[in-house]
Amino acid sequence: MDATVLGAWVATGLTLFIFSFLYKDNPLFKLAEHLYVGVSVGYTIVKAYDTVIVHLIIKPIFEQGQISLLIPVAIGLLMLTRYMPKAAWMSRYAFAFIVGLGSGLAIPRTISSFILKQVEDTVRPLLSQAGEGVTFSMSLLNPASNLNAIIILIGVSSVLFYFFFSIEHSGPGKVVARTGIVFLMIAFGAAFGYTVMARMSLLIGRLTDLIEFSDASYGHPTLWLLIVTVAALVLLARRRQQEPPAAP
Amino acid sequence: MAFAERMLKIDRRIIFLVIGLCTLLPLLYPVGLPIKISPEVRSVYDYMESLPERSVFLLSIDFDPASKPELHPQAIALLRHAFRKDLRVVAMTLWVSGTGMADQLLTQVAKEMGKENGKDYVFLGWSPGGTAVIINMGQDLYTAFPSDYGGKPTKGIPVLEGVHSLKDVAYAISLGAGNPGVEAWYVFGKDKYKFELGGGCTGVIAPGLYPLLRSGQINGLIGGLRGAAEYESLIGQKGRAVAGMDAQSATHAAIIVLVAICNIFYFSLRSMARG
Amino acid sequence: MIFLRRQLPLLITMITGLLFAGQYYVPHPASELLLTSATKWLQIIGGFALVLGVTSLFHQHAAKIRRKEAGWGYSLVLYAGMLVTIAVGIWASGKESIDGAMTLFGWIYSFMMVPLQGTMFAILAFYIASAAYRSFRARSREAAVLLIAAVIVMMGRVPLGEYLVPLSGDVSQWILNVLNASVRRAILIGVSLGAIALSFKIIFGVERSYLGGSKE
Amino acid sequence: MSILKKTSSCVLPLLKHSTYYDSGSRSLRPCVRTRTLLNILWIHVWVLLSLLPGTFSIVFAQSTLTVPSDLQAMDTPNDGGESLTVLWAPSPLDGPDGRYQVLFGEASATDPTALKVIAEFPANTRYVKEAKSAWWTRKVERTWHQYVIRNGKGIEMKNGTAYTVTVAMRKGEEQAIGPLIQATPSPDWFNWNQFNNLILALGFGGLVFYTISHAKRNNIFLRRIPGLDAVDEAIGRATELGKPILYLTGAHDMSDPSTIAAAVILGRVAKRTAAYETELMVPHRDPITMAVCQEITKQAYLEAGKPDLFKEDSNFFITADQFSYTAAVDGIMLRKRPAANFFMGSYFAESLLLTETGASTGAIQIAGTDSDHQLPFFVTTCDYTLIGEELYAASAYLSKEPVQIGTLRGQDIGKAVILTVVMVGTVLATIAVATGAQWPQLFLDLFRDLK
Repeated sequence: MDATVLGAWVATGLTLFIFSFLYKDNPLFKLAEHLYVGVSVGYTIVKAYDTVIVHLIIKPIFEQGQISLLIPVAIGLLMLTRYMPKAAWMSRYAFAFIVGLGSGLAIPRTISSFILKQVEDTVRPLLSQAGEGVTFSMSLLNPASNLNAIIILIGVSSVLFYFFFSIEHSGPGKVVARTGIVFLMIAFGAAFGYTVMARMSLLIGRLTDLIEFSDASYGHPTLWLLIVTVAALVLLARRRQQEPPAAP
Repeated sequence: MAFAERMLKIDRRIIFLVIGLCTLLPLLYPVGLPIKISPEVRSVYDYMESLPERSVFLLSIDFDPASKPELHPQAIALLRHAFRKDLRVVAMTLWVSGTGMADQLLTQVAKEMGKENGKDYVFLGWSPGGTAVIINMGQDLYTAFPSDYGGKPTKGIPVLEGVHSLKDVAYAISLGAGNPGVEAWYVFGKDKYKFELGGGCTGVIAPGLYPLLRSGQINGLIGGLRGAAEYESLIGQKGRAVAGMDAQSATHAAIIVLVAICNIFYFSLRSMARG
Repeated sequence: MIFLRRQLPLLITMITGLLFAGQYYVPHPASELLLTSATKWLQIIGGFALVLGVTSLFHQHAAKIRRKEAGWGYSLVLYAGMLVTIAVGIWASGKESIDGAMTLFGWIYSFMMVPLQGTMFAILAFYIASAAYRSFRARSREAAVLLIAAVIVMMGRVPLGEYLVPLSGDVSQWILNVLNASVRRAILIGVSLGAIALSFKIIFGVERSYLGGSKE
Repeated sequence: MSILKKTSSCVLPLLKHSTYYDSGSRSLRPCVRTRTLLNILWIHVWVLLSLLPGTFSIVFAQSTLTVPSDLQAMDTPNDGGESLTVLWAPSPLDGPDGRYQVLFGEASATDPTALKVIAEFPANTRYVKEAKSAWWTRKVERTWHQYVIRNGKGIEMKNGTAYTVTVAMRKGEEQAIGPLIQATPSPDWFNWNQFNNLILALGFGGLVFYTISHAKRNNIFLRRIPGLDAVDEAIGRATELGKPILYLTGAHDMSDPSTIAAAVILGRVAKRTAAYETELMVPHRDPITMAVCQEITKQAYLEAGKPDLFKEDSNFFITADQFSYTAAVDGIMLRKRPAANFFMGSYFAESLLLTETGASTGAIQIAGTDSDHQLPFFVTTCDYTLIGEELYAASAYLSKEPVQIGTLRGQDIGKAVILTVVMVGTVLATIAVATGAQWPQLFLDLFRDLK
């Protein structure tokens, strides 16, 4: 049998096993799920070995004599002491280095990209130059228009205010906080719509594959395996009925 | 039990069936509704169009198979466009489990467009460290990736001639499904090394990238399968994304109807309880 | 001993943190060289971190098999899947394809890992549909606003919606580009302030949970 | 800030080995080194010659063109070296039909013909104002021209080596070449453009430590989080119905701040359940989190004065696996039908599977998470949701721990500052547009991201 054809059968089978969870949690799903974890962990290990050990450590050290790379190797090895209770404290050096480096790198870059840049773009003139005079552009569709600049300003400030914790939301503050929550909900709505879109796309992708694999050139794996899966589910359900119910 | 209450208690597997059919039927019998192009996708396309021949185009494939249906079509459309424009393509991934997929799709599109590995494109593979890889590439591409995916030393590969670091990249696009992804490429890459950056992402994270789009931190955004479909229509080579758009329409319609029914029942139950 | 176990790690964090925060402001090649080597190191250490993550999973399932806990057979499947993948992976020297030909490692990747991972998340589509019918209710005014915005975006992002209600495309575009962007921006600023505060607390040893065993 | 400006313009040139040659009208800067005095002399002679029409061969015909005036070439400030910057004053002839050329060559070149044209652009482009720069590093007016020469594309500069640069104006066949100027690229030790970034970092860092130490000594007001009232209500209802309460702490381990917050809030919930004698169930995904939560629950029962009601197995471990855990918790919801479900901490795709089942059993559901990708689902399926930072605030409010409260306070002040900057900035930017005034830029530049 051709490797691709066999692959089509395996892929189809595993896809259907996972989909069987929709009916209920069952051994076929658990099998596929654990296989998934196993295979992806194995994959990660192989990739880490090949990329890190072979290409980033062994080759540079032995072929180019970059002895200094032994330092990160030592730090990395220290990290693995976490699983030896007596020496576990040594792993702290590794974490101290990584976390310190990460925090240090983060501070100026976060200020630059997520605070200054964002503030800079929010601070926009509420009037725009048109020839000699100044005008107020009303177009909602142009995100850079003055009207939208005002809306963005209101949105940013009211949401920032909503997440103020040292001021009571009362009086005029209450109005601002209410505006903030309306803005928040609209943004969550947009995220909701987009997430629905994303999940549906995933389903579309999987079904496209299943349709592709139902082709005669593969020997109709989708059809046959669907029958097998359903039969297995029925069988399993029968067997469970005969067993005494397990204690909760 | 009231009708509404009974209806709300129906077995959810019936709903599963409805949504399954809404996806399956349009895939089998497509209608082909027209797709409107949004400005954020168009700006990616226009920028690619404006690049001179043999410019360096970096495609970072930062997703894993879980997001394949959304981002794989985007990658294919972008690669087709880049090869057609005769750009020098440098591909890589920051997500370990995306490596095989990236390799496969690059080989496939290159073969289809008659491009040669090493001369027209190179696949650098994966390297751990996430953001550290980006910084390191900005400093020196050859220390970040001493060898390409096939194990060949990156120094001396013809397609990388004159490329020392990210500063020599004309346009980079990160197709991100999470972290590290588009944001990381901005913060640790473009911010300092000054190349133009575009983004492609899954639907889940797309809304979060709009502030970066507004401020010009990324010059365009391809969001989800819909974005991929737009890009496919722009380059005039329809693929999986356009094919999936009808199913997408049907499922969205189904969800909207379901939400509407849910709320009708909910409010009728509530008014009954009060009355 | 307390110095070695407690103070020294905190000192390392402080020095590396300050050094690399300061590095940002120094354009001199010497400082750039420092950054290059440090990120190179991080790449290597990142590889070890992956192993660390994997090891805990290893332990968990090993314990399950040893104790023959319920469902230990599945743990065995997990192990088998992992070992076979590692074996064929090393055999193929970590390559899914060599000169365009798929290796056995590539086969496992394409026909097992890709469909499994893809499908795990595709089942969520069904749950969204079921939740849409059973629980996406406008319980409050806020939830109502959310649902309306969601419906508009769902309409505006698919051809059918734009076909039925031509305005929906522009409106959803506006929601995303203006309303959504402003909220995300405010959240981004808030979260960034939190992240910077946390980074400072880590560098100066106020926050130490990353060292583990906070009781010592 | 004026001090800042002074230091930047005076200290910087001292730090580096750049040389400024002003071609006449502007006086030499005090910091200029004198080691190449001869060159200056030569250039001045050359400038004089070139200004006499017809006497020097480079200026063609009876030119209407003038050489670029006030030409300056120097090491590009605030960079890593291997780059030069050329500045020159605008000319009345700047228009789309005229063009500027930048010429570059080795230091030994004494004749413009030995130089290479490395850039040519329309005369009304490349202004200082187009390049992002701040007033505290700017040396010339915003209306001047600026060109930055960088390595690459046939240019190979080395730090510490002098090069000759000039700018020519061209219109049709005519060409007017400016004086030849030498400059030496060199790397710098501080990027003054990012000075505002540094000040903000130090300011905010200092603020956080101040507020933390302040919180240790004083009582800091935190507003009451409305979600916490909802928590009490839900427990009350469970008691009325005589049904248990389900509490989840999320997907992450104890190293994640959201899990810590969830554990703190669990303490509060446990205290209430102890007081009302309601059953509490806390299924876990992480053994260490379970151990910590067990302690917290025990303590809560002790504080409520009902240690005998505490059950060791109210906290229990299910599995670390995402979907197996979800299936098990869904099973508990369907069998035990808790009257209130709490989802605190960090969640992923399983959130919807959990809350949907919970909603179908009619339980009151309260969520609190910083996983923004799951928030929309929590908001629509739960009765009350603590959004993002509210989770931390609730935990700080309950725990009264100074570090938490102080940090929250510091962030609040940070937000207030940003809010003020945005408001004031918008007003100033509008004034700038309406009146054409330049001074608002003095404030606006402080909050721009500059490199």
